Amino acid sequence: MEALQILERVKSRFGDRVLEISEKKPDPFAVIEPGAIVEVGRFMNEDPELAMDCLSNESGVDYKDRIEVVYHLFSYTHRHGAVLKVKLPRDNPSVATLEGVWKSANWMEREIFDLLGVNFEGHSDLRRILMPEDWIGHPLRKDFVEPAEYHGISTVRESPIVRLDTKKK
Amino acid sequence: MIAVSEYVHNIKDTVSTIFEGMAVTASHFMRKPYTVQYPDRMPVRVQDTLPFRYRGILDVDLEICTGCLACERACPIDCIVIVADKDQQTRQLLLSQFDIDIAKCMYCGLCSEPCPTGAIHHTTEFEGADYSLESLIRRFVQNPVIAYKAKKGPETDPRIAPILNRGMAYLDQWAQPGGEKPVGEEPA
Amino acid sequence: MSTLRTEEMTLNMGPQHPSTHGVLRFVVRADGEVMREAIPDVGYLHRSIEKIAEKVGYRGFMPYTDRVDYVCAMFTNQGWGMVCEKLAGIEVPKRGEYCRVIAAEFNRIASHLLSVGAMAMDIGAMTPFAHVIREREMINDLIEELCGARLTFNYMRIGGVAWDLPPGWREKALAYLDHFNPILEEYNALISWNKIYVERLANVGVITPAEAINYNLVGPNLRASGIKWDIRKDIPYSVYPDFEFEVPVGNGQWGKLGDSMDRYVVRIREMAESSKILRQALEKIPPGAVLAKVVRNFKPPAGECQIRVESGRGDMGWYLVSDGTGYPWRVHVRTGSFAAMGIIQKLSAGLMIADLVTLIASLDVIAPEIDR
Amino acid sequence: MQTLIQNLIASGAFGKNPPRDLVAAIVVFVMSAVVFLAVALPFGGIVTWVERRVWARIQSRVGPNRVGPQGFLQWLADGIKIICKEDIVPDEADSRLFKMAPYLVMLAFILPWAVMPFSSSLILADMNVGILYMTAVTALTVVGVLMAGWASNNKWSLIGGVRSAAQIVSYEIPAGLSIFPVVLMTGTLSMQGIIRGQGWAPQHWFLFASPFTFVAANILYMSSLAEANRTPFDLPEAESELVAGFATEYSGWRYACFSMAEWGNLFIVGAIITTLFLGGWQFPHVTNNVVAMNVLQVITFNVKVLFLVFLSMWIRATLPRVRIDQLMTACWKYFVPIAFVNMIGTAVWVAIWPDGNAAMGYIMFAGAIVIGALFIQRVIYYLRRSRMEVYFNPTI
Repeated sequence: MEALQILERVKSRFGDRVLEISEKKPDPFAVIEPGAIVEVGRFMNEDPELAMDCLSNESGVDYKDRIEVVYHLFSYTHRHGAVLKVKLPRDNPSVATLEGVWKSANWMEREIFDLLGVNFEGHSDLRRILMPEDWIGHPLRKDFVEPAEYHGISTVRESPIVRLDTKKK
Repeated sequence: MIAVSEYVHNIKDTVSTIFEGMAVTASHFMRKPYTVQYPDRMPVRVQDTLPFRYRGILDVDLEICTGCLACERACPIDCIVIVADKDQQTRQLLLSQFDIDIAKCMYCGLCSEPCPTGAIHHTTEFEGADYSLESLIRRFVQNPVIAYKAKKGPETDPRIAPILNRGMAYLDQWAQPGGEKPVGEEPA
Repeated sequence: MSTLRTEEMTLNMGPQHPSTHGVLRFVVRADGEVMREAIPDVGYLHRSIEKIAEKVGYRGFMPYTDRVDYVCAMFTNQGWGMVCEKLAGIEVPKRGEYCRVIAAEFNRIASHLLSVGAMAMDIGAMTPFAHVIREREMINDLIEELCGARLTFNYMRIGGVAWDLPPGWREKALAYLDHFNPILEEYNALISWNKIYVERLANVGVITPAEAINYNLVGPNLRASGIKWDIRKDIPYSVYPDFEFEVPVGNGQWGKLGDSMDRYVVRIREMAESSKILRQALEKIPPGAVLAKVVRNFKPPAGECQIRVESGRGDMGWYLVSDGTGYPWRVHVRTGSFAAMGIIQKLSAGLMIADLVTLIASLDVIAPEIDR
Repeated sequence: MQTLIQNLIASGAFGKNPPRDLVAAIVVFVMSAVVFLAVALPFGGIVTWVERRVWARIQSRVGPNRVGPQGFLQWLADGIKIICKEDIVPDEADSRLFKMAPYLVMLAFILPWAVMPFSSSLILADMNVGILYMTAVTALTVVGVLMAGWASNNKWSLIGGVRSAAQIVSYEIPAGLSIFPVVLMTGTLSMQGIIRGQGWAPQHWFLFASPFTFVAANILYMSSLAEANRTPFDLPEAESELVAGFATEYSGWRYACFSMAEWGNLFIVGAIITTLFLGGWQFPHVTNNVVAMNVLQVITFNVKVLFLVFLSMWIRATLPRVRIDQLMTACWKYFVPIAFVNMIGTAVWVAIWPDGNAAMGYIMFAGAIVIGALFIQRVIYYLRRSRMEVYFNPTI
């Protein structure tokens, strides 16, 4: 099935909870209401027509005014894929976890929580995965300022080359 | 209890596979070792055996450097620092600083790609160990020098011509975007 | 008789441990030799390559993609090149695609060699690892002559490859392939069919097909569980349709389907397939340009897209969001090892400590790919 | 030894009529000091150099060739380096046990040398319970290794120590059972007696006396490999899992004791099997000059032992390591039952042919030659397929 047909099918099934479908050239996607993501995911997983049995890639993107979580679903039986998106506010982004439907979401959601600060409700073991446990802030956010030092180890190393300023006058 | 046949099969399997494995290792007794005795018992210096495109420590021929700062912009880690500004009286570009921090350089080759004359290029030298971090910054300009001005026709100055040819030969190695390059011709 | 009070041991395996490939740490709750649970703790090699991409721009990011998976760096180069080409709609010339496939397949053989050798070393046989390094050394020499570097290649560019095949390289590569097949067979005789080796690998860490898909295992780990899925065949990209090769799938010949021995054997067979592809690619390479005409400061149109490349450790998803400027807005790489790590905790219950080492080696997990 | 002391006293080296037992004590003390300092310790070192060269050759590399001619003094350099290193005792470690462990393991390496039959008259103590003493003493390593594992207060060492205790104790049984067939055939436990029961030619060796003793020899070899912690049973210090097992916390001289004992045990394993199955120092009677005969006998004994030591190095380079439960299954489900069958088989064999069946010796020897030919044919097959250039010169 073509990507757009899949999204149309989901739209027909969920109606207004699918906010919009965009046909942008390389990969069309559907924006889903944050509250409905688990039902949509469960439907796409169990529906024999779609049979999306694998959450291939889940990434978080920080646009200046909102944070988006992008789900790339894929089906090994029908060999087709679809892209879902969820738009979250920047101050306290939180969405339900998809760990119940696809186990692979566990680690990917922990990474998004760690690097972007998106809180996944119902996640079995939501703690930082890549950064140290006591790290402050979320590095992949656009407004993240890297701390000068961490536990006394400086994170800044000026370049040893000194640029000559030859502006005589 | 596992069946007697499986019991015997296990023993036979173990013995035959160990027999095969020992035969393979025995055949290795009669083979020439593959390793070379770097650094001192080498028939020829390693640096000379490396291929032409080997990306070793950077080297700059200042005679043909036009001071266009293409390499400084291309370097993702900003480890090249060049100061080249127009001298008011003689209206000529003066190169007063050209430093490369080879400690930070990751030898990716992105700087030697855009250089118009092939001035900055990789050598096959890789032994960069040194006693002080300071000496890891290769300074190519001692006293300010006038930047090279590319002429229309072939290079006349006998001193600069061979260097320019070498530089252009190095550039030929790079695939020209879209250019049809016949396979197989290799500069001397 | 009052039962003897036994106590569980909490062992700290890693991050400096000889057999966790790279800096990986497992907090192992073990009862004597048998493990209750092994909780992985990653992040020691996190350089946040995705944040660097936002600072260095499209062209400058290519050398960083080598660092995402330094064991088979050609695939990450290819992935980054393809995602930019797909977004900007650039058409790579045929010879450029052939050069990419040749370099990538050589690198797949080198990556599988290292993973297979490291697994033999983890199980205690020193010699196979030395033989593997010797073969890998020959491939490194070939690639060094092709692109100038042995590990972090930075060979590919957006729109093609940086260099054409040097003269005489084709014959050297074909000579290596003739030498490689008997060596692979000899390697199998030495260790792969060895009864002790098979006994150590069979029925260890069995992953059923449904679990493999649900945990999003990819590449050899997925094929070992019996699912015939290879991006090169099923979502054909680049010039892979021009070559015939089969996709080796695990068949549970040594123990249950999807155990460590199947993953090991799938990698061995994939090496033979890759050398088949290489032979065909080296014969059928067309003349012509290897790099499409791409403007120097590359600015793709705003938008987003994702591509999947069949890397040494399974299909690697590159997701790129661009806002029209010269710097990517967001890059996300979902690598094979990251997906494979998710399943270790579930599989580790009931295994012995020696089996945890085997399981890590059979899933071919390396630290830079997990932490990026 | 007694004959040696008699003619020493007769030759008047110690004055007119010296006190006999004082002279005997001095001679035994000097002999054992010589054997310990001149043979056991240097052997423990040289074998490390030989093993690294053999390994390197198998792994198509070169191995140590810089210290001394062809790297021969490498082991001396390692020894001096390791002695100069500071030997640390971890503070939470149980220091008394920690310090005792290496000496116990060293003891287990030194004591068997007392009954080592180098030649017909050159043996430190020709006890009539020689082989029993040998097996009893080699079991001492268990105590040392367990102490080391427990005392270094490191979980990994504890696992290493417990694994090795289980391994050595359980492999004593098949080793012991495989010695019975030889004792049944010769009727004596003394090392010299066993050797005198065999002829110098291969068909008179107990290895080829009957199929049962042939299998018993293999089982004894495999189980003594297990007792010496050699691959495929080197679980206690499995590099890839337990870093260095029970010896992780040790450094300096104490670590040297452990590694000396481990490599030295190879000689003892080789010596036991040469005495029991390969005809020990038996040599055809070419000259009746006693000293020359003794020298020839010492040479044959050492050649046989060194071949077995080389074989264990070769096995270590080829085979992977077994898991702890497979180790136990191999011992209790495969080695012990077969060892029992061998024992009963030999008992029946000795009942039917009290002084051994010569024809069977020839048949078994011929069978061994056929296996050897088959092996060489496989080696040539691999050599030809790999098309690498053949190169015999060991030096590089």
